[in-house]
Amino acid sequence: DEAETPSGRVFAPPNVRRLARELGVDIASVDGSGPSGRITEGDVRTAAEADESDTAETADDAPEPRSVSVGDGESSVSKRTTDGETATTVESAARDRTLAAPATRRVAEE
Amino acid sequence: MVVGDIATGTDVLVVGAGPGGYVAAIRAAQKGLDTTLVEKDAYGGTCLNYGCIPSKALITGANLAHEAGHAEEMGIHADPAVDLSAMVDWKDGVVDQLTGGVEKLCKANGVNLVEGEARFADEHKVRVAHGGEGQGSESIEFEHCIVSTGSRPIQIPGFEFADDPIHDSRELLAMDSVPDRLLVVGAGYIGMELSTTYAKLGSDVTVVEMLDDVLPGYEDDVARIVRKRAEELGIDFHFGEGASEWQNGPDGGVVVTTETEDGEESTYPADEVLVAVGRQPVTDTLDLDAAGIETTEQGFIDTDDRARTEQDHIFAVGDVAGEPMLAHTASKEGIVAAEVIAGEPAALDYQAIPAAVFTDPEIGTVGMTESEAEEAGFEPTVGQMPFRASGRALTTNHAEGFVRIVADEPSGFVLGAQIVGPEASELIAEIALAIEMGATLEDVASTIHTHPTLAEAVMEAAENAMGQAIHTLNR
Amino acid sequence: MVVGDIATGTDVLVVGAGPGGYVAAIRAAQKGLDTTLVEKDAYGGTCLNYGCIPSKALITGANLAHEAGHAEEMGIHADPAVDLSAMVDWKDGVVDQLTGGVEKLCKANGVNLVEGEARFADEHKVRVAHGGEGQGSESIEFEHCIVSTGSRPIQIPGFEFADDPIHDSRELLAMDSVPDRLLVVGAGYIGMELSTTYAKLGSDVTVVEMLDDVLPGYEDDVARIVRKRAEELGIDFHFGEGASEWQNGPDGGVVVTTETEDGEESTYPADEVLVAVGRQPVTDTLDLDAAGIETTEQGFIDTDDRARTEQDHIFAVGDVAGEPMLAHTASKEGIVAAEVIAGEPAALDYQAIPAAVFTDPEIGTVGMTESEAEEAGFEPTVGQMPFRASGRALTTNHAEGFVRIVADEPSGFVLGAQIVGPEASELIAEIALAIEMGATLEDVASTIHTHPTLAEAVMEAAENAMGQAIHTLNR
Ligand SMILES: Cc1cc2nc3c(=O)[nH]c(=O)nc-3n(C[C@H](O)[C@H](O)[C@H](O)COP(=O)(O)OP(=O)(O)OC[C@H]3O[C@@H](n4cnc5c(N)ncnc54)[C@H](O)[C@@H]3O)c2cc1C
Ligand SMILES: Cc1cc2nc3c(=O)[nH]c(=O)nc-3n(C[C@H](O)[C@H](O)[C@H](O)COP(=O)(O)OP(=O)(O)OC[C@H]3O[C@@H](n4cnc5c(N)ncnc54)[C@H](O)[C@@H]3O)c2cc1C
Repeated sequence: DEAETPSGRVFAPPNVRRLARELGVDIASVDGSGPSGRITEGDVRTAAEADESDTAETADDAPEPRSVSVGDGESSVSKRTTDGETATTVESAARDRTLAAPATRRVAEE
Repeated sequence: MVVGDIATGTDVLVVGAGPGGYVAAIRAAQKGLDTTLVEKDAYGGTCLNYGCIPSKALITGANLAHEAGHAEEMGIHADPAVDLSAMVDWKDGVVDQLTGGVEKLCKANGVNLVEGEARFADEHKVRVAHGGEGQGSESIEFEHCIVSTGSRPIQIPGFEFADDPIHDSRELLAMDSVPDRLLVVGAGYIGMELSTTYAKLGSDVTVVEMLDDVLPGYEDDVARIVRKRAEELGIDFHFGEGASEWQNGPDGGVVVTTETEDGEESTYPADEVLVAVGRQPVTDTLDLDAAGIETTEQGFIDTDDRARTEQDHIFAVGDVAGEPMLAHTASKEGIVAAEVIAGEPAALDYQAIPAAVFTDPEIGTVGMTESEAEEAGFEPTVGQMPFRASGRALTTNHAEGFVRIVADEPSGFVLGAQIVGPEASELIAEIALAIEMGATLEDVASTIHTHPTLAEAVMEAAENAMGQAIHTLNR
Repeated sequence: MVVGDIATGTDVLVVGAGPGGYVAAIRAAQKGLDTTLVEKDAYGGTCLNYGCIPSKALITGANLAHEAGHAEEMGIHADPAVDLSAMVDWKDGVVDQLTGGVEKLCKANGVNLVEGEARFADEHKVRVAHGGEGQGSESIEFEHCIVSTGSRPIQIPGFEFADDPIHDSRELLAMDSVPDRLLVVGAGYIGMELSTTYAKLGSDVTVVEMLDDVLPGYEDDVARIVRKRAEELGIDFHFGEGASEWQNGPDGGVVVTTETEDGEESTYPADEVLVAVGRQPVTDTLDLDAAGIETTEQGFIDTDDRARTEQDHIFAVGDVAGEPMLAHTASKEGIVAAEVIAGEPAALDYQAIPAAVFTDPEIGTVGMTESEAEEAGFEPTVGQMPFRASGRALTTNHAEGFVRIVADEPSGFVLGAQIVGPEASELIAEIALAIEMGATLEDVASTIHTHPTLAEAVMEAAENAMGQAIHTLNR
């Protein structure tokens, strides 16, 4: 039931937008699974996997490698990459804590 | 006119018109439910009449007078004179405006207002005794009931609020003049807000507290900043002492005796005494057993995550439903109760309740502390930004304190924050939203924050936790 | 010691140490890049030395003095005397603390600091002329360069800043005494912040503005509240008039002549004149063509979403890169430029830039207005909460203005907000986060907000947009 988002506006948190660039995913073409179609980390990872099995082509939004001699020889990109687990629950927590926004929780409730 | 015992019926009966009750009543009416709100004293409850609002109004006044009198450093020379009874009048005007607003909003939303004191007659009926002129009483039958009768200050043995020099917070917010010497029993948030206020207004303030620091429940480094500032304002603290009795003093005032655990006694002269050692629920005047509801030993009513009591059709919200006893928790619970009654999928499923203390500086907290996060099984990482590195804080001439943000290291999820400093009560709102949204440190750090604002310190604390702060050295 | 023309090399050369440049340099160094920062005048740039920080410091001072002198209603009687030169000294102390901090932070992060004025020699080299004692110059070769040379005030014909009574904002922030009569040319945010400040300090302020209201670019109802308050403070506005010339007046001051579009002239006597009609980029002193970079007609440097100029290895950030000319945009662009150089997937992909005006009351805005949302193809819904219905606002005795939130009706996504009122600059932070997170109205409305705070008005505005506000009547 999602209408096209006007003016190419993307509704995704900053960390998800960054992840999309990192994985070479064109976030404007990702289907969001959150409330009103908000794009989650999981949506971007799914899109990246689909891209990969499709072609090895990267979106034009992908970061260009730059010829710089970075101090430790490794960009922090790889360090930042998290494991594949979804963003909605933190399994490390002993407490059953749901990290989902109010609107998400209400949708689940219904 | 004497009203006899007439019986009326209602879908939703709300007992008590504080921030729990009036909000519940308005929301229930908005959902199309026939709603009746019974209040025995004043619309807005403790919060609007004797608590949050009056205290914050006097804090504003005291701050302004004190700051203007201590701004030579900024080139401002003033020697403000404070007329406390005029300040209290101004405060009363603010209260009237708000309580009048509550009454109007209730009516505009179609809530039936009944004045009087309610007691349960059975599981589906209350009797409301009308005070004052009209006298008499009426019975109201209900499908659903929301109990929101709030709390009252706890008395300590030997210190009766009925006695002239012994005051609860309500009385201290309605004084005619600034006492020369004020003794405050209890250094919790109410005691600390009021001692700071009166110290700024010119009282010699002494605080006695059983525990060993101010603001029990807050982390040491948070409480310390507030205590230090209070000491700078001339407040004299005595920890580890409980007030045991008082007598009339030789000079017209009183002498209060305190006792340590070991039985060591001290005496303090004072003109007025504030006892602020906590609050207890108002549930003993409700005949709750007639409704089939038991209370805890301390008098609280147990509720589930829909604000429901052991009786499915009776809800309890606000101070009667236990800690945290805060106005915004009361309102949230009231909204959930009303929506559940309306058949909606509402629940008390919030992740974090923010809280503020309006001391100097203010405190704002939300979610978990570092050690709570650890106990909960997270791997916490912490970022901090001192306000003395904040341009905005320096320009306001209030640069004490810090923003601390707590997050889960592997996932980056924001779990909590402790802010002590200027506008801490406002700044905490952003982090509450971050927690509810499941935002990560990166999300907070990447959001552009206006320069120069105190809110930049929130962003900077998130960056600090990520090891990439600009305005502080990263650990 | 005379330094000859020695040549050094660096990975990243940053030209200009304002909030664009110093932040870029620190982040580049944090990423392990060999970084050199050249500054010809003062660390912190316009923002810390002559702009954001000094203006906000004087606003604090003026507010305190003015409020304390106008608080009889609250029972406070004071008649504050202001020593402006002492206030300016205090402000200078704040500035020194911050600029000293910037220098320290640069060094601590390993940034090489070079004092002098840089000009491009070719696409990979600048020459830095050292001013003052040392004289001489040096060449610096770079792999990457970040241009962050900021902006300067625009002069209008006939009004030279070199002339004694004609001032730019920088001079007006460093006066010895409060002028009796101040004429301000331009009612943009700088003109309005400073006229309000001086009106509160006691000047008779006259503002002439070519357009027909204050604060062009802001919505009518936002600008109106600020203008009304300014008028209450005694500021005299003349719209539709441009300053055309000035002459010495008979009484020792000056007389400024203005002209309408139709050629109608008026004259205004004054003691000091502030010209605040806008700022232009500092790009004409850089020999940019030697680097192969063209500027726009107005002198700005075009950049892409990585802050890159037409030369892939040269970046431009801050005021030189065009509107919005704000310190926090400069810093964000600086961070992105540094991270892109470090090979990271950074981009200027923010959804909204918040902005604040520190008038009385303050303005805070972020994202889209209702009409902008409509133009962008959304179906906007709007919610509003007036501060006069906010308990916290009333207790601060500042209850003018409102919070307005703009969202997309079908999806509920928050698109923007306009706040005018107390602490608007701080309150806007929460909505900026909401927009970046893709939060819906429900997310904001369901987040518990501390009572009593101004931030509750944000929640209430969201509820109002959803047709379920408690403290306002829903439309
Ligand atoms: C000095 C002070 C400062 C405070 N500051 C803050 C603050 O800054 N922030 C914050 O969040 N909280 C603050 N609080 C706490 C806050 O006031 C309470 O948490 C809040 O009022 C609880 O709301 P409530 O609706 O549960 O009860 P109340 O506000 O206590 O309202 C209960 C209402 O029920 C009525 N009532 C009781 N019994 C009956 C009956 N049988 N029939 C009919 N009516 C009845 C009472 O008359 C009262 O009006 C403060 C409290 C005090 C004392
Ligand atoms: C009165 C006033 C109030 C303001 N208030 C606010 C506010 O509240 N909030 C806000 O966001 N913005 C505010 N601004 C705007 C803000 O100051 C600018 O947007 C910001 O400073 C831009 O940062 P920048 O790094 O691009 O440039 P600048 O801060 O201008 O810094 C540029 C630096 O480059 C140096 N430089 C220039 N050329 C060379 C060269 N060739 N070699 C070496 N060094 C060079 C300059 O000396 C200067 O230090 C205000 C501005 C003014 C004037």
